[in-house]
Amino acid sequence: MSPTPTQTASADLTTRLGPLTLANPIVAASGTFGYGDEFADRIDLSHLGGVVTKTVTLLPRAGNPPHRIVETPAGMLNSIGLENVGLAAFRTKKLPRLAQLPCAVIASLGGETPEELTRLVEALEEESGLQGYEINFSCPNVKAGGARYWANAKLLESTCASLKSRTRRSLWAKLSPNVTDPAEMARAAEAGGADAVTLVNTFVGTAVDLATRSFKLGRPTGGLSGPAIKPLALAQVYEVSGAVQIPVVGMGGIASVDDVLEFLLVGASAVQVGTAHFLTPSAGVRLAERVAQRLSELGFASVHAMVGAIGRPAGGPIAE
Amino acid sequence: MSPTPTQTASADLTTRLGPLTLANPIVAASGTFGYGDEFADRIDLSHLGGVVTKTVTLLPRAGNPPHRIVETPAGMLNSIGLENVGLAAFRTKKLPRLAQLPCAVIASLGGETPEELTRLVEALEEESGLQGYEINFSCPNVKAGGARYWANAKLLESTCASLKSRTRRSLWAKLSPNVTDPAEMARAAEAGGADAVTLVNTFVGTAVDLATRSFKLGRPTGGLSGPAIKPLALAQVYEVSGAVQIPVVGMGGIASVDDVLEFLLVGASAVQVGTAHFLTPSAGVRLAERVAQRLSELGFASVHAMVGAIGRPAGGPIAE
Amino acid sequence: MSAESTLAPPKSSWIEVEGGVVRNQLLPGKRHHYAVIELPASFPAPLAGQFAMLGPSPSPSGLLLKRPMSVARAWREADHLYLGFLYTVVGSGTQALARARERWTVLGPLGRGFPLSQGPRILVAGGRGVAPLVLLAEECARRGEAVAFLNGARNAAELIAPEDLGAGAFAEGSVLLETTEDGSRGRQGRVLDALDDPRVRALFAKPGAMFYSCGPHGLLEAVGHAARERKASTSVALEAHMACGTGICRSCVIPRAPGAPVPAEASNTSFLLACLDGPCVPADTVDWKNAP
Amino acid sequence: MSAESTLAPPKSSWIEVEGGVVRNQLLPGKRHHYAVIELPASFPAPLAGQFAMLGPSPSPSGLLLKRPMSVARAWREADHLYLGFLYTVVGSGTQALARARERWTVLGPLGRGFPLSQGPRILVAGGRGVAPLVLLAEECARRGEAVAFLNGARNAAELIAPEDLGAGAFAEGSVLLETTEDGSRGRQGRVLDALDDPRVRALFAKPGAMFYSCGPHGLLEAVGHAARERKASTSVALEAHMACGTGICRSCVIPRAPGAPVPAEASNTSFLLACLDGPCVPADTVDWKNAP
Ligand SMILES: Cc1cc2nc3c(=O)[nH]c(=O)nc-3n(C[C@H](O)[C@H](O)[C@H](O)COP(=O)(O)OP(=O)(O)OC[C@H]3O[C@@H](n4cnc5c(N)ncnc54)[C@H](O)[C@@H]3O)c2cc1C
Ligand SMILES: Cc1cc2nc3c(=O)[nH]c(=O)nc-3n(C[C@H](O)[C@H](O)[C@H](O)COP(=O)(O)OP(=O)(O)OC[C@H]3O[C@@H](n4cnc5c(N)ncnc54)[C@H](O)[C@@H]3O)c2cc1C
Ligand SMILES: Cc1cc2nc3c(=O)[nH]c(=O)nc-3n(C[C@H](O)[C@H](O)[C@H](O)COP(=O)(O)O)c2cc1C
Ligand SMILES: Cc1cc2nc3c(=O)[nH]c(=O)nc-3n(C[C@H](O)[C@H](O)[C@H](O)COP(=O)(O)O)c2cc1C
Ligand code: FES
Ligand code: FES
Repeated sequence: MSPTPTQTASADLTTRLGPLTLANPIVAASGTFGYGDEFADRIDLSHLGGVVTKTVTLLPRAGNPPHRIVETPAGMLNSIGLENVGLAAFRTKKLPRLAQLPCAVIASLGGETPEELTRLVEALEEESGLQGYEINFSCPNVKAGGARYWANAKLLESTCASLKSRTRRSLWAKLSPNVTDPAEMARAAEAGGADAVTLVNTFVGTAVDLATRSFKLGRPTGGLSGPAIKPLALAQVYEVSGAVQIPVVGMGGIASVDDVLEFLLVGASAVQVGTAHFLTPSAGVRLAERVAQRLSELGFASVHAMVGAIGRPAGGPIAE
Repeated sequence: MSPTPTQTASADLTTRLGPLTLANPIVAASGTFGYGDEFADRIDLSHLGGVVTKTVTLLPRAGNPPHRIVETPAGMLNSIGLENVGLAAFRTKKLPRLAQLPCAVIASLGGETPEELTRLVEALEEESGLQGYEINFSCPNVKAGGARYWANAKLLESTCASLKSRTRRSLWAKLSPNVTDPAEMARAAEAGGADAVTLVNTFVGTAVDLATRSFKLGRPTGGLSGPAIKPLALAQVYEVSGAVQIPVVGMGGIASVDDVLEFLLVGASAVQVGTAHFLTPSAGVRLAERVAQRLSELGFASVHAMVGAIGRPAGGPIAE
Repeated sequence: MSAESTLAPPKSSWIEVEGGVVRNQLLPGKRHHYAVIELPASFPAPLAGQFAMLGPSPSPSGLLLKRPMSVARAWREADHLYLGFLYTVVGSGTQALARARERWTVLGPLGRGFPLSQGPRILVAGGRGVAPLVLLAEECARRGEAVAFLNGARNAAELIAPEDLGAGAFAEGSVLLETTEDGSRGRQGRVLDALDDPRVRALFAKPGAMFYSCGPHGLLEAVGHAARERKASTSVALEAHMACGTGICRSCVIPRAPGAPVPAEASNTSFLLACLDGPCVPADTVDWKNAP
Repeated sequence: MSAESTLAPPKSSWIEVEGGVVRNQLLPGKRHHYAVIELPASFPAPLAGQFAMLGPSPSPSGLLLKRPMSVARAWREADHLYLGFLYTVVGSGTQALARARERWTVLGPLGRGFPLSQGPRILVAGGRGVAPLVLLAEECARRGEAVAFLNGARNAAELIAPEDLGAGAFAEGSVLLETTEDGSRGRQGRVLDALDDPRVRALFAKPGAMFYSCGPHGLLEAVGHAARERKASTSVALEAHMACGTGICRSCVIPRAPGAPVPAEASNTSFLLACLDGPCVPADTVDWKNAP
């Protein structure tokens, strides 16, 4: 049963994320929409709130051996291995085109250490055409702790502080969901001066082939994304948005406009669309086109009014 | 393409879990098969390796308010709230019937503190009819840390040590998957003397209703189970079985005999079947009936031969 | 009256089988579907008020659980048992059922049905809640026992009459009263307004009148009030989100009315289990304020 | 020869549309399906060797990604473009396509097709890899250009001839050679054994001979060897696990041959991207040992 529209006027989509204002709450997620410019001639990106680039590292990375993806029930595992052109080519070949895009552009940055991230930010501060940085804190440190290297509140806080001191742009901390206490990590990022936290990145998972007795991916494990993880992502966004004052950018399995609004309802100020782009490159734009009407149908005058509008019972958020 | 059978003789299903030997590797998971005796007159439980009871606590628990379940893509969320009859009724009403079952019976025990668990084990040591205990270390402590109370390696180790000193029976530690480092938790259980670790319990998740602006469950969050989590469960079983010497009992989304074998391949010594019982109460038994033939088809002479038979590349297991 | 005296004995001889879909289509009002499934004769005949867990076979990959549906019709023919289900597409599970036109998996019969009282019987249907009452009415007709059948819905399109499912005529002396909220069919108003019909009022003069109802929980609560005023007893069919239907998942709880008698063998003193203690229970055993 | 000279220009004018399923059935050998989809005329005509990402519409809830399939046939009729796809059910995605008999979503045409050489053309098909070569053969026939068509499979049931998909006759002077591993149809042996046929051998006497191939990667590698011995060039159609088909997911990588020339604009010096750099690439640009 869909409720009767309570207003016909279109809802206000303006999305404020601390210092940054987006035209609407739909952002293309890192690694799922190329660098952001690939389809600019074919899809009207002015309909998007913004795009986050593929994660860029100091040096080019060839990425992991195939297979790099495998489908699972209502989800997919990927093991791309942070393939990217590296900072230099990003500056010379990608940024000039990205600077032309009719929506906000956030550079996703990955590093194995705080120093690598600092160097990336320092280099990109010399360039124009970016509205912010999203730090991919799931980037594994091969020598120390692998993918768990950044699951360390102190390190997160000091790294955010160091990056924040080097930029006038928005700083988003993209957190790994594979932690005991996502809220603790989010508070650390906030304490370090992040303007927003982004979650979730993919969940560690794997798939195996019985006939060949081997992993289906080129590496033993990969990251799970897609509708299968939406319940997990919603729970983390709900918990984290109750734990920090800075805005939360939510994502994980968004495929429909109702999925978008569910993330807003539990406390996300904006959302990112990832895997859905692989089904159809215009996924994000199509969702963005429908948000205003659906908000109105549900009786919300603006995106802002819906953010965190779900009731928060007393007591901790994690019941079971 | 299915490989040609390499042998026609049926594979050996004997499953050794430290001190305990099961007829086959299929065990019914806690909370998904009642106390274990409900269908004994209808389903031939001698086909199962064993059953784990609903988690029992010192006092009866009424459980959480409805709704207690909601379906999600390829999964389900539950918020049962550890409803159970409590220790006293379990001893007088359930145990006499459980003792008659033609398969191993493992009592699942839940406590908010180590002391509660100690009292449960001490009481049940006076009873016969049980082959072991599975400690549900996802039981939330309402006053201290909620569901994260047990995500503490020191506490896990000391609790296992204290319980082990009080029993001659098998002690399984059932771990929460909602932690940064499952292998660390498993090593702690091993150091405390656990005979096996069981994983995974459910992943924290939620679902919301846009029309009513509320959670679909009676509590804000619940636990995700079913095929959606199989990739996550396989990855945790793979990592943990590489980190401890004691056997791993694996589970999460098992629905087919191939799912069973996938868990063995990545290192589980036995498996548990949970959510699949809700689709059909004979799910576990049906899978057990097919394991031997499928093992033979794949060229394995025994369950034991398949355990951990996947190649383990050098370097850490968690790549992305 | 104790809560127990009106409970049909639990009949838990379910089996799980695959059945051929004989019919599965939208009914003329275009709001509800009706499906007829052909099952082996070994499937136990369901009591009115019992339900089955249903799923398409093969199950589409994203769908996990079966869905509970009341048995609306049941008959034997040749070497088969035929079950009829009246259902509304409200989400992914019912959508999948509507699309599965070849085979369904059926686990049942499940739960406690309606207990057969000796006095007058007043059947109160709200919308698609008519389903189990059609089976009850047919059973009464077979015994030649009259019923009052109060059938209400929001509008004509939503209203399903027993004959829409091919059910036979009621026994002589039966009263059939239709109500729609918008007056597009039968009397305008809510289904319980029909209680003021003189033929229905006459029934409460006799001893042992009993209400049977299925529909939104608000209706079931109202039936409880109406019965209390008329000193009648009740059996109302609960709905709950169910994972298993067989008592092992503990998901289908409905809070017990404060102070309602709790049977000694109850597995939970705070909640009724819709699939084992119900779905058919006396209305006054439920805490309607906190029911979902 | 540089890797680039035999690459067809990238043609990335894909669109995404829904199409009606005109036909979707098991072919007589019962191993492969053939589907014909009716698309709006605005859908760009695909080159031989290009592919499309296909999914059932509506998509079953558990299925996530579309699946890549080579275009096997393409023709315009009335106001429509018709595309034919030859596919084998190997898992959940292809299973879902086989069940979807009303509408498919089609994203395409994608990737680089086969470049049209001037010299003799030797088409080598392994099993269902025949699909893009049927379209290539039809294109050659339309131009009146002869081809050698070496069509191999494990057995007669697996072997699909162009006429099984309704493709027209080859141009005069064409040679069609069928091979099965068990000899149940055509010559017994492996498809490349047919290279010793005198009519085929004669082709390599002329300048500019080129192999076109699609099938298991082992076959494509062997085609590379055969071409090197005969100083012929190659274009082989790669397969890879693809999430997007449009270059944005970076999943469809195939390792480059060590030492193979890497174009200056390559986005990755270690891997080819099957969906953008391919699927049709010269065999000697691939590191077959490390290809999946
Ligand atoms: C004993 C019993 C008998 C039933 N008999 C019938 C019947 O004869 N005909 C019929 O159409 N329906 C009947 N129902 C309700 C039916 O089971 C639900 O409508 C169905 O499970 C919804 O599944 P879905 O996946 O389509 O919807 P979902 O996607 O699961 O949910 C869609 C909407 O329906 C609600 N819903 C889900 N499950 C139930 C439920 N069990 N009861 C009420 N609302 C629910 C959800 O909250 C949501 O708002 C019965 C339920 C029970 C418990
Ligand atoms: C450019 C391109 C063109 C193709 N053209 C055709 C075609 O014309 N006809 C046809 O039948 N198939 C074709 N394929 C292969 C087809 O895409 C796969 O068979 C299909 O994606 C398998 O999906 P599934 O869900 O059914 O199988 P899955 O369940 O995903 O996998 C089943 C088995 O197939 C393997 N597999 C999965 N994807 C591929 C793949 N892309 N290539 C090879 N093996 C795979 C898996 O490893 C697994 O062993 C093509 C692939 C590509 C990349
Ligand atoms: C193929 C693929 C590549 C990805 N690459 C990156 C990346 O480079 N950097 C990053 O921060 N996240 C990356 N992600 C994670 C997504 O941005 C997103 O956090 C995650 O997929 C969950 O959202 P979804 O379910 O909508 O895809 C990638 C995800 C996928 C599926
Ligand atoms: C409804 C439900 C109730 C559960 N109750 C318990 C419980 O009481 N104790 C416990 O240790 N695990 C409990 N579990 C977790 C399962 O035993 C199992 O660890 C989990 O569901 C993953 O396996 P599955 O995907 O096969 O269901 C429950 C799961 C479900 C779905
Ligand atoms: S539905 Fe599972 S206990 Fe009632
Ligand atoms: S399939 Fe996505 S990049 Fe090639």
